[in-house]
Amino acid sequence: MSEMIREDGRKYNELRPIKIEAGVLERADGSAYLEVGGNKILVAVYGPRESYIRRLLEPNTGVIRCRYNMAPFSVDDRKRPGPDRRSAEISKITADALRPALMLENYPRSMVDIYIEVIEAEGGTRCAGITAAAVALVDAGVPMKDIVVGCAAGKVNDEVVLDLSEVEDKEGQADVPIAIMPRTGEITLLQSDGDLTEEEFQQAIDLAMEGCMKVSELQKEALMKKYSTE
Amino acid sequence: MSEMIREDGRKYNELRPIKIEAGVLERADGSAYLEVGGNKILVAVYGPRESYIRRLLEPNTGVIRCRYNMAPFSVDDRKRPGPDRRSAEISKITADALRPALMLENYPRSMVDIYIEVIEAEGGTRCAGITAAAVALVDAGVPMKDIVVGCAAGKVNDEVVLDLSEVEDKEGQADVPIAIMPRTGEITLLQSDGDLTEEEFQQAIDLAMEGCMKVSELQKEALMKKYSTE
Amino acid sequence: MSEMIREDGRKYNELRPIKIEAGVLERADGSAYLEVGGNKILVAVYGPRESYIRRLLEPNTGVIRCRYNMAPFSVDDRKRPGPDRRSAEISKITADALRPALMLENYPRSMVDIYIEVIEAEGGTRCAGITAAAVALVDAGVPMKDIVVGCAAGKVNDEVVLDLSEVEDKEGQADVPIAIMPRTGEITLLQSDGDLTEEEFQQAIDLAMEGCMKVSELQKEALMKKYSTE
Amino acid sequence: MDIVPEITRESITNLIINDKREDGRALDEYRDISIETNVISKAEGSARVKLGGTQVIVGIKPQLGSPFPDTPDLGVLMTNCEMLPMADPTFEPGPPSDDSIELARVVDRGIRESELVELDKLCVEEGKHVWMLFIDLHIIDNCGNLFDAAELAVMAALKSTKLPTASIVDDEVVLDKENTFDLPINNEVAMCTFVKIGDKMVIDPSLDEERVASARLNVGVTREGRICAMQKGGKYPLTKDDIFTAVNTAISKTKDLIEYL
Amino acid sequence: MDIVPEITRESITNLIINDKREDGRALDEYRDISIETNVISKAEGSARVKLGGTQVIVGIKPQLGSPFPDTPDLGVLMTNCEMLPMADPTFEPGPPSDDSIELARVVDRGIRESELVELDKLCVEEGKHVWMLFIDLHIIDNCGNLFDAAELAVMAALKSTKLPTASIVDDEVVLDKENTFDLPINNEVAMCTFVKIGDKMVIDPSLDEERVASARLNVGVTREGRICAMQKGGKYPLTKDDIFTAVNTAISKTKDLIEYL
Amino acid sequence: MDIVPEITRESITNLIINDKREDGRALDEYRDISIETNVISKAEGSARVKLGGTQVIVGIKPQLGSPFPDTPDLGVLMTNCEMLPMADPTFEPGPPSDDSIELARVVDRGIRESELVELDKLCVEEGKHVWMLFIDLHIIDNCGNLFDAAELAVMAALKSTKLPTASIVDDEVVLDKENTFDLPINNEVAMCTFVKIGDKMVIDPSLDEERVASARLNVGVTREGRICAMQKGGKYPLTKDDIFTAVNTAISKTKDLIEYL
Repeated sequence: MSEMIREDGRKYNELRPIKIEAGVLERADGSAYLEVGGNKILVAVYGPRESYIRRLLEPNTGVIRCRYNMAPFSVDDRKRPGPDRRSAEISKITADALRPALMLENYPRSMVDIYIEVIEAEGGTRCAGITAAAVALVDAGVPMKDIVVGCAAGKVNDEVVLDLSEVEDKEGQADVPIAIMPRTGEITLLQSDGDLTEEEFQQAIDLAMEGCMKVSELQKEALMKKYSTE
Repeated sequence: MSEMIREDGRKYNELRPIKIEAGVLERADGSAYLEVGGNKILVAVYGPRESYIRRLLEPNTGVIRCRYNMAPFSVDDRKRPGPDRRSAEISKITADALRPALMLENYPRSMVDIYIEVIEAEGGTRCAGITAAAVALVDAGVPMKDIVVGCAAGKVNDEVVLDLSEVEDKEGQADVPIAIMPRTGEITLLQSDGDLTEEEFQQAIDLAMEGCMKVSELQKEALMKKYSTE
Repeated sequence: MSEMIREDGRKYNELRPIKIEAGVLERADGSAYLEVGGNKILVAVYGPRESYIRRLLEPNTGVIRCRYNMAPFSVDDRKRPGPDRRSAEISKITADALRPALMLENYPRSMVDIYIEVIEAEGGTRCAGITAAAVALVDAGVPMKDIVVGCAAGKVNDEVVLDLSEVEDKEGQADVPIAIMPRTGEITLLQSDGDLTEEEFQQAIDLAMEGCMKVSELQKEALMKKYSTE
Repeated sequence: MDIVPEITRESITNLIINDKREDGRALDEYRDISIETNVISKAEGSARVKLGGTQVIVGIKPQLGSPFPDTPDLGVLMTNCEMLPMADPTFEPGPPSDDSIELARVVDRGIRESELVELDKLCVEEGKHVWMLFIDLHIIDNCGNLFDAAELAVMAALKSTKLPTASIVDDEVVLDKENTFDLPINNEVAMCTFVKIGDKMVIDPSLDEERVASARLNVGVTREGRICAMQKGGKYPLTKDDIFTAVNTAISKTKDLIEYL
Repeated sequence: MDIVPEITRESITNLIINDKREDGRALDEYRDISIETNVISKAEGSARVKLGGTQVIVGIKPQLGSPFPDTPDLGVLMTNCEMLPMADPTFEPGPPSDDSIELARVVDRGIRESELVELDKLCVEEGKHVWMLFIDLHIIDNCGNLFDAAELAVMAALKSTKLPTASIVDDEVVLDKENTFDLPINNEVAMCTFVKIGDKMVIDPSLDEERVASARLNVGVTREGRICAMQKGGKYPLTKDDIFTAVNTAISKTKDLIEYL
Repeated sequence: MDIVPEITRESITNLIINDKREDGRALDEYRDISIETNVISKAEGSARVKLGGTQVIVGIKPQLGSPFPDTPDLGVLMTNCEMLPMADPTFEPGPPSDDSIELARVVDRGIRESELVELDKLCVEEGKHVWMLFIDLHIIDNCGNLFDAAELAVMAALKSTKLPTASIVDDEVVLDKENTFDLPINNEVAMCTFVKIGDKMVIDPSLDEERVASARLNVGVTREGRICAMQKGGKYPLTKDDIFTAVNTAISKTKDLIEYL
């Protein structure tokens, strides 16, 4: 790994500044707010609860539904409200990323709704959303065997680096967002866009996993802060 | 109040010419046709009847559903068919305006559908729609404790006047549509757009209520004409 | 009838080359592929099966649902995916055309789904779709009292001719697509667009029925080929 | 679902077997027809048609638009139909149903294939500006045979249509709403609709007759007695004889209908 | 359906009959209010408002567009509201509900009818290019009285809005994002919302108060104490006295609200 | 819901534990592959791919359009996928499902990130006119592993695509459909998809294997063996080893797939 300093002054394995807060909304069963770099993410969790959408429910377990949404004012050019193809994909893989940690066997025919709102976007919203959602799930008291955490690595100027900013994502050569269950290191989300050799890919995974472990500590701190002040 | 004569020759407290007819359609359980100024409004009522839209029904009472719709050819520039934000709002407040007069306690799990079609629009369609809908509800035999009636007052050239025409609405300073239950004078619809002092607002309400009482007589005449000829 | 030779060299009562194949898909309960002229049509049949769309089902008989769809790449200018008014109409009359031959009395509360995909279009897709759908229905083992078959006649250069090509359809004066049950000669689909005298219309019907009988033989050959090789 | 009681089915069918109908009409007799035009002041053309209890309103609104690339010098017709939920307890609010789309398309076909609107006279500037006519069909009361009522209403509304004069000044279209001209129309068309009940073809069906019928046939015929549009509907087949008989009747009946215009 | 337990209904109503409220407020007292502006760096204007537990975020995004034909020299305001499903267990994902549309339209009316945004200064080239301001209301926590919170947030966001300088060079619009100017605003407006419980008009209702109320009244008032928008909601009527009293109270209360801006 | 009988689950899992599969393939063996190109005369590029019983048709249609403002000299690719209801009894008519969107986006990512289409050669006039290529994926028979079949079909269709020559004459685009040119392509890509069953990573899964699998991994690899796209799917996690092993296998297997093109 190189000693190169990145556009925003970070080292190759340095995260952007992160702030996580649990329990920021009154109505939701659980909630969290996360800032990382210029990203601002708000997550609310409702459930496990009944749902009138019967075809989504299962007789032997609770299910989750995830909605990732960007505010119209979260990006430079106003985004039309409502779902698009990108948010549909992210919603799907975010549900896949969180589901392995949930223990909903005792909640048959119930649903957990996870609402991820991107209030402001600056690269890396999907990992930030997963990280915040996991905190909100704990805040909601949803039984889980681990707190899923997300982080991305990528390739910029032929170097594998951690946690791409918006500029690095646009100008960079590859982006590899992942999510893991930190207790086992199992991977629950993995995407890769861009150009990587097999070796670079392995470096990226290792670096992103390290990043995940650091973010995991911040998740726990946020939760402890919430519980200790209660 | 002034002696000013309005653009179309009316006095400040004068309604446009009104024509109301009950029972104009064969299939509907009740119907009415209303012309006021250049407005042409047709209303049909179905129910109380069963509905397959179960989530709208209530176990202890009948419910109403209201759809205000403008024909594509009802305005100078063709309107796209289908609901827009304006018609969604008017549908909602029209249902709110009519509901207080209805006695649907003996019709649990049933629905009354009120369809208001603006065939031609010339200012004041929401009040005209409510007035016609009340007549159609009587024609349908829906039990009611009063016949709701709507009328607007407004401000034009700094004067408070009754029942704005399309031109007055566009060029005027304020529009205050209301609906009342004439027996008690209770107000079931109230909106106000534009600029009014507190005193002007009070004048507008008083004037609009007078207008309502006049229109109420025409509703009753239309119903008597229908029943006497039957 | 005249001795005129048509733009593509055919005689007035000559069909375009036709190829029919039964059983071309693995998942579907029945399927067929049909080429006529430049048309390429694929049909899949599922059912009789249960359906969650309860309001479409009937207590005393099975029902059919038909979806005619054109691939975006099937025409010169790309077609937007999804249903339009033309495909909604064709879906409806295709279901009407096939229904009389089906014997679904023993399948109450069940549904037969017929999916017609126009992979490439060159004039006459609705008749081709019906012809292929009937073969797919046999392939699916849906009980039928006859194998419906479609064919069109039309008017080009003041002559009544069989099976219009795309060019003839565009430049011609009338198009009369029909479908029949060949055993009885009863007509299950009939449309007519364009300008015809009563006599020309009668000629067109007679010619189209002849065409249907020829195509009917090809349907049977395709089915025999399928069953003999199994 | 719109279920007909068995007793209605039987009584209607038995009457028709004996060449009779509930309302006393002959099998080839229309209900009362009334046509009013210019019923909507804000529409450039309009008509209200009553056919028995069936009621239809049509409004015509013109808009300047671009021609289709393959017909740069022709105006454009757009026919829309709303089967309003007020018209029938089984009609639902929402986007047009398949029935509504079929009605619009069959009515439109009658107008379009008879080439009665002179579309070339609706061109303002070739390739750039043409008149688009929006023909909006509003179904307000459904007592059967919407097709014939709708075709009459569209025909009457078109004949009543007046367009503002358009001219090109400095590359822009200028409209003169004071000087209007009649929509140029060079033909007339009417539609005659049959249903099959028992083995009879019955004209201008009532709602109950539609419900018990086995099949439907629409026949659009021009002033000169030429067939310009046909459509079979319904769950059961027709014979060739049914169709040929109906077409023959339609050619004479549409002459009467066109008299009303 | 959002059913209120009978016991909640009784306890709230009994309190209010005695001029008391669950949270100890007077009937004409607002909950705590906090307003932050410039909370979204990528938005040209933004604000977050907390009104008790209710939270609303507003972002303003400008876009160059064509003016409406009848106002060729005026900018355009577009107000949208998303009642996010995160804000309330009964809110659903999907297109805006009728409640959401009503909220957006009532809030918009307050802004529009008070004419506080100087739309003529948003014209870049008459008839061709004007600024369109998208006002996006994001409801993130619903603890009652969304109307007043939303109006405050929109007002605060508009006051914080800075637009890039636009000029016409060679017939094209050139933006200078370095040189921004404050959105020109020449008035202020606030909304004061009442619900009727028993025979009392109660200000700034909590969620439970909204649920047991018989009717709602929104009153929008400008800095000068003039009424610019009103809307009655709810299943039951109001008397003239209810309304006149509420309007009178609103005129004084909105002065306090405008202080927060 | 697509429920797998427990007995199917057990039998497939037991086979795979023993490195065997229902149809006799090795764990890293593909089913039979056939690729036909130019199957749609009216499309500028097309291909039909069969992968075992799975069948996919792709058609490519070009359209002239405006470039994106931030890439004024580049053409545009648009990938759409319709999982036709004919392909699988659980597919529904209607707008694309989330599965369909994911498939389109993952396949698209393989094409886009490998930068194989030379988008700069699709520019007709910078900032004004570029070619937009609509890549329409038609899924007609789903017997498992749609991803790899779809990527092969898109790749084959792109390689078969011929565009008309476009030139600018008097400020307008003129097309010469007689003189076509091959879509400029400077790389190749294939996708290799795995599912995890038990603790094994299995290549080119059948439908039943997909249903019993705990997770899915798509790996897109270029001709030079570089990774251009990956996506994990499914309800259960993968280990780092699962992924590294799969990537290594994918790099060699995609070489074979690219041979078919």
